[in-house]
Amino acid sequence: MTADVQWSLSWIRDVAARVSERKSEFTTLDREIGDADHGENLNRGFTAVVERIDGLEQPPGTIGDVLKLVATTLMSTVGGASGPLYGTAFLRASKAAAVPELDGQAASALISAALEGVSTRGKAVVGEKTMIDAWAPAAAAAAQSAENGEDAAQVFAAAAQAAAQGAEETIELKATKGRASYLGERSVGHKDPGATTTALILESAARTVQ
Amino acid sequence: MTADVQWSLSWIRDVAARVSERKSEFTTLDREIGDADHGENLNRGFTAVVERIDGLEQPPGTIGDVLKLVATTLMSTVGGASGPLYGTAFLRASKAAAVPELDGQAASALISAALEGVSTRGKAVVGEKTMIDAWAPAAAAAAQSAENGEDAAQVFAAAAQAAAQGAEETIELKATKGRASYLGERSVGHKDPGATTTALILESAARTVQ
Amino acid sequence: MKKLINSPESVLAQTVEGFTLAHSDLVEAHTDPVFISRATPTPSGKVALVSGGGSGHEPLHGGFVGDGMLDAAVPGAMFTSPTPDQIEAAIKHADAGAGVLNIVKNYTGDVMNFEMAVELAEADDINVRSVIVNDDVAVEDSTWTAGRRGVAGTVLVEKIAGAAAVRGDDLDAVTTLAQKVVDNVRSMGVALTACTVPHAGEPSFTLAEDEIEIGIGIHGEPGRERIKLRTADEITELLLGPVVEDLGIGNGEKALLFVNGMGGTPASELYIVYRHARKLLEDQGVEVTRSLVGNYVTSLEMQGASITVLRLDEELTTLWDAPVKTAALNW
Amino acid sequence: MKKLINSPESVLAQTVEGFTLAHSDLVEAHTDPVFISRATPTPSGKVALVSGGGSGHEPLHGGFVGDGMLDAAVPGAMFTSPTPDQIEAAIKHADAGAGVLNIVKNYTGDVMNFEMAVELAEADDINVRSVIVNDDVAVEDSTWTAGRRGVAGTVLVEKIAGAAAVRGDDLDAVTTLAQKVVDNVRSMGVALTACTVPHAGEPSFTLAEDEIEIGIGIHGEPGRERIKLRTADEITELLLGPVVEDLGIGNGEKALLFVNGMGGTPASELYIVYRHARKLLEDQGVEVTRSLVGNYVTSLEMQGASITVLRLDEELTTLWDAPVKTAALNW
Ligand SMILES: Nc1ncnc2c1ncn2[C@@H]1O[C@H](COP(=O)(O)OP(=O)(O)O)[C@@H](O)[C@H]1O
Ligand SMILES: Nc1ncnc2c1ncn2[C@@H]1O[C@H](COP(=O)(O)OP(=O)(O)O)[C@@H](O)[C@H]1O
Ligand SMILES: [Mg+2]
Ligand SMILES: [Mg+2]
Ligand SMILES: [Mg+2]
Ligand SMILES: [Mg+2]
Repeated sequence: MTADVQWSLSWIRDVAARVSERKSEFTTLDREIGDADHGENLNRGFTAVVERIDGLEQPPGTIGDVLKLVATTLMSTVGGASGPLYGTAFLRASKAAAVPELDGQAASALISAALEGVSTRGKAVVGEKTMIDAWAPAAAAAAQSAENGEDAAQVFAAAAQAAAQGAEETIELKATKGRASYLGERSVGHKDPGATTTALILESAARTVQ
Repeated sequence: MTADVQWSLSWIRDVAARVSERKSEFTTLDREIGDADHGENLNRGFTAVVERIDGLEQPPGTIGDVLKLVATTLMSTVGGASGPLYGTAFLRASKAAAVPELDGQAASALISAALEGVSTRGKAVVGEKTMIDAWAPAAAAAAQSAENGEDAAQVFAAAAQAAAQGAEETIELKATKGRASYLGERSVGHKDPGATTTALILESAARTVQ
Repeated sequence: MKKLINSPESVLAQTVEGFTLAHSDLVEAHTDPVFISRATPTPSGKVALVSGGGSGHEPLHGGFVGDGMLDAAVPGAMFTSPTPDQIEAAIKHADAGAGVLNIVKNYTGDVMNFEMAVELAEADDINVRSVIVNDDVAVEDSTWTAGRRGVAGTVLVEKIAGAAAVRGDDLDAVTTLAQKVVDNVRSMGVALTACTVPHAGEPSFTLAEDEIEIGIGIHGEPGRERIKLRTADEITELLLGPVVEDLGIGNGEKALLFVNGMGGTPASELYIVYRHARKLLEDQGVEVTRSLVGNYVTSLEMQGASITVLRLDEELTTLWDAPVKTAALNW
Repeated sequence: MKKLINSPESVLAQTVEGFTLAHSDLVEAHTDPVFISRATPTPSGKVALVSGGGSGHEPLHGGFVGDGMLDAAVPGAMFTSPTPDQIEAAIKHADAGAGVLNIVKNYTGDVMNFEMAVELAEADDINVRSVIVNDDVAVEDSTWTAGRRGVAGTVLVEKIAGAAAVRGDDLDAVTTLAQKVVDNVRSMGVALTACTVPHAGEPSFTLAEDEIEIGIGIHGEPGRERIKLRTADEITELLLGPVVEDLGIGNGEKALLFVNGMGGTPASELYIVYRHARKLLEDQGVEVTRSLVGNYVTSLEMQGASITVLRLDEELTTLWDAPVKTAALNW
């Protein structure tokens, strides 16, 4: 599948399906170092997103239109920290992807814009045990891949792999932003829920575009 | 030991010691069909009784004086159902035992008076799964023993045995008075706490007078 | 057993001390014997109201001492009726010449200890009456047993009788009114978990992860029936049904609906129960014109709730609305 | 998990419905988006107060809507900050021309969602300010983390800012005053048991029979340190120490002492904690002139408590004493 509007809809539907499948895993991660709601939050959000997609009267013209619908829906249904963060990420991404189809450069731009959105909203930097620790390596890997002239599928694949690794590496980190920061040293040894769902979102992008 | 004033003090001290030893047993019985306080209630009462006995400036003149001290102390420290019941029992008993020493007849009169006190105060009859089911057979056995010309030690021994058996037989009864009555059929199969402590009181009387 | 206490023995005294320190504008502690009174004397000529019972049901009764409600409250040991001398002291202290009404929950121990206290107080020439609250419909065959228990409805009796006393009713009238509330109020409760009496150290009963106890008392006594966990709406129906039936309330009547927490249940759950109980009543044509939701008659940390319905007429409504200034009810 | 609910999904809506039905004289429910407002409009010209946050802390915030306190409250999903559109709708509804002050507990999610709502409301030409409550001294290294959390002290900010708004203070003045309360209030809590978020179905953490968690948040987050169970007096010392130290309150000063229950703790235990905290403060020469004891900022059915100290001056005392008429605070 090419990274077109149709793909973006498949991508988001796939994210919704995976979040619904794995929500208790995310909630468990969040119970360990947070407040046990991350899975529930995202599932509520993406369920609403799918409902809105289902209710669309006519197909969206650009990938940006799809991502904007995702952004506004997440903002008005998720709440918590991840609502504004993912909401802003998708909003920025939607602006960067106001096209009917993505090439490698555009795919990389989409991911960088999402990272920028999360950074602006949450003011966290790499190493604070947040979703930034998945978005940042993903954006770097995507940029590298695009620079190498790879296509959107390859860019998403590179990003997904980097995000997964970044998420994995949050286990060793001590949280200094978000709710897990209240635990101090005791946050070490647990995987960050938001970084984990970021990895899911990018993994899903890569898989659906293949 | 003869059933004199000195004995009555030993009796009450022994009751206090036994109640303190077995209080969790009584509280457990009361947890099963009541509100888990009978052991605590009696222990609070008899601890106070012993303190007052220890504080006596001069030895009491009659057994009745000792029992009256027990009665008023229990009334002002026990509360619950057993406070007024045992308080009234000992008050009536004290009137029946206004003598320096008990013979068989007087011992039987003491027990009958206690029974009458419990009946008047609690308005229960035999078979309702209350302390009456220990006091009533005890009074009957004591009367029989006294009629046979037996002495106080033998009268208390007969009463103690009958009370123990009466308490045992409460297991099969369905409660219709007191807190256990709220359980209806579910009260069957459990021994009544008050009947059990009545058996202890009479067993102690018999043992200390031997 | 995990509790914020210093020792089982010190719970009562330290609770009374903390409570009266925190609300020194409203109440005063008395020791030896222990009771709680209004901070200011009972207004001269007003009928005084005294209530009491075992501890562990806080805010009952101390939380209801103050203007417009009780003049004194007598806390016994945990779940244990207070003693006659405690009650007598409270009666004596509360009396302002117009006599005293005791509001007694129907338990063998409470009834007997209050009876003895009344005998003592009468010997002191105080005019004393008692009403026995017995609103718990969970207890069946009541004529053959110790009778229905007094539970959450007690708060409504205390509030309304308190307002009647402030209005200037004499002892006969206040007693009649309190009895009218008793006659028109019914309750039933459910426990999701048992409570642990400090000195017992173990829960009063054990419920499996999927079991609840219907018809629970307020002393951790087991209830009428143990059933599988159901939804809040289903449980609400199980509780409200017997209450409405026993009270015989129906179409065109007005009611106060009171959802009481047993101490360990979040407010959100009480409102979920309230919501459905209200709907059920209104479906039967009963208009809910007054409401009360919260932890008022508790069983330590027990999770659970009770539903109380009081049939209202204009007089009871006016008295319910009358000002009250206590630690737990205030308007 | 045993709860009086119908399903995890329906808890929020049904709680709001039950709450607003039970208190229809004080509050009104709005749906789509969900928020709770006063039953009557914000008096014209009065600065409006809006607060909100995740559900599960009842009576916070809905229980504090009414005369003298909040004009609107925005409940999010369980333990989850509300969304910007909910907050914006509440701000719009509450504004009576004099602007709106948001009272926000310091959590990443709450702060971000309120920030976004303020952007939206400003686009509607409403004058909006926010104060961030961060009274929880359990969070260390605060400059390097998300900062101290907002916990029970929020109630005191809402009450006092509410009274300032009623007094006629303008938006600047109400904001300054709310900030003054924030600057002078500190809290710390303890959990004896964890709570269970309905959709999670399992306790947020597990404590052994003899363990307690010191420095707990109000969202079932684990606390700062897990220790063995101690006596109430010892635990009180562990909580009060950091509060007093961080606040720097001492000899000759006056304070409001607030012992807050986490939802599942009996009132008796709160008063036992209050009793010792008061003694400790007075030993240090701090005069406790105002008190609050009860379940005000809860974590569902969690057993535990928090201690809050607010440094009082004459102005804050007067505003604390000013009339308030809400479901949870009323005088
Ligand atoms: N300041 C921040 N910057 C980036 N990500 C953050 C920040 N704060 C929290 N997060 C992310 O949000 C996740 C938690 O989301 P969620 O549980 O839905 O919200 P909440 O913490 O409000 O309950 C964390 O795992 C972390 O990845
Ligand atoms: N009406 C009654 N007549 C005689 N004994 C009674 C009556 N009611 C209760 N009892 C006795 O009291 C015992 C319970 O005492 P206790 O637990 O101390 O008081 P409470 O029931 O008030 O908690 C019961 O086991 C029973 O033997
Ligand atoms: Mg979370
Ligand atoms: Mg008992
Ligand atoms: Mg008892
Ligand atoms: Mg959350």
